[in-house]
Amino acid sequence: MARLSLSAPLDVRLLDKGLSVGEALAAFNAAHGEAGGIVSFLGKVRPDGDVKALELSHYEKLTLAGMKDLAQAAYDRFNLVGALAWHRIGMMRPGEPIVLVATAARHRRNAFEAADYLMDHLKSAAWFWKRERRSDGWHWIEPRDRDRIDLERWK
Amino acid sequence: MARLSLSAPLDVRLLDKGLSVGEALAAFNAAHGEAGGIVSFLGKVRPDGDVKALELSHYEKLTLAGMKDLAQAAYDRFNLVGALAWHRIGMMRPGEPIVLVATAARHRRNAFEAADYLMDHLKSAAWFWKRERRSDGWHWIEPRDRDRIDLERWK
Amino acid sequence: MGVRILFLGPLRDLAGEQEREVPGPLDWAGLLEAVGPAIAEQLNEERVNVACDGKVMADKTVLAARDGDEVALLPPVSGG
Amino acid sequence: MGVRILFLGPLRDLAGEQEREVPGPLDWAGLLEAVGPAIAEQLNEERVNVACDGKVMADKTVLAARDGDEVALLPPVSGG
Repeated sequence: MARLSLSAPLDVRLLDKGLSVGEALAAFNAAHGEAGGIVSFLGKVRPDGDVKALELSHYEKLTLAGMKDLAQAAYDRFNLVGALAWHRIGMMRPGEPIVLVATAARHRRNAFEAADYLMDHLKSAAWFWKRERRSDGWHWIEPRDRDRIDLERWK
Repeated sequence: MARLSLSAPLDVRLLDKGLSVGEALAAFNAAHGEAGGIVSFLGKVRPDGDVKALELSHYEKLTLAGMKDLAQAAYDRFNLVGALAWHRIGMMRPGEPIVLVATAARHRRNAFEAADYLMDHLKSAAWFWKRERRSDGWHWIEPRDRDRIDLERWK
Repeated sequence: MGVRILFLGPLRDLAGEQEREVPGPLDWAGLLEAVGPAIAEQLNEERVNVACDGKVMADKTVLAARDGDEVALLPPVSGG
Repeated sequence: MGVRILFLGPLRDLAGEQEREVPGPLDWAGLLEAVGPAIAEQLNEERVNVACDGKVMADKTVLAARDGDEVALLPPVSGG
């Protein structure tokens, strides 16, 4: 398959359409040959009962810049050799990817913690707003208490 | 690309040659459309100074069966919808994959913990023996204290 | 060219519009008045942030937007 | 057809061979004698396991292998 070109060490993107997970991870893996461990997380729209669609909106002037700062913070804190953080915006259907992060480090513990850290922050400290369409219309999704607790772990 | 066929919910393999990470993860992702979160870990031979090659040996009668039990234990303990655990045996060069695990769950915390759990056990509680060839010959790798500490976390 | 007020996420539904232009300069009191009581109530909550000219304000009550600035009203986020 | 003793990982180097066949039956004392002093010393360490017929023994000292059995000597592992 055609090899995707990633920017190294940090590749951060806002995507307005689908993403090819296998291709992205193959490219990330190839870009970080020197890493002993690579962790990835893929978040998808859960086909929960009644959910027909999900929409993610963002704020042009803050969202991508904030994601870049976040990736840099993870890079520094966990001694990474590389990180990828891609986030969808716009309309998605159940089963579609919303977010993909990948982290590369010499040792696996750092790669695991960095991916966890990135996800906790993308969930509840990045400039995204999410709403779901159910049979009775659109509903905005409030951050859950659990998400705030997860975030506290890194403070 | 041709789609790899995985067994669900658990796909456990011993591989005597290279593995295509992107293809495996694309197939795992496709096999678990209902999962909200998918975590993967890829471990590679680190190109550390003097290491020319790495050899992993196993014991036919125990290794694969033990990996299957481990995947089942992770599946039950973390409420997974699927897991993949592939481990190389034989001779590898720096940069080559040694191990790939992937976990799919409704919630991301479970997927993260299950991947971490699988790796800690594959590192120091599965029937593999590892040796490295350096310029002065072959050296067997002893488990590190850190690996034992990691394993204790799950007890 | 005045001050553009942007309503993000659920505030967009509450405002019934995505953005509104008001004459500058605009301070905190002026903002609360310009957006109406429902949004003003939200703005008074700590968890709602305000960005002026692409920067999130540490203290939103010292807002001092001038003509040409963009003031974004940022409710609690939910990503990933 | 006797009892096959398999040397795994670093024990293979210590034994200078991958496997050896000895006449059955084979108990713990017989095993220690069959493998020689260097390997016997390793076997006496708690972290070295023994599998008989594909099953890891909870107490290796009760070994009772018969002709046709495979006895595997398993030093500490290091995977991934």
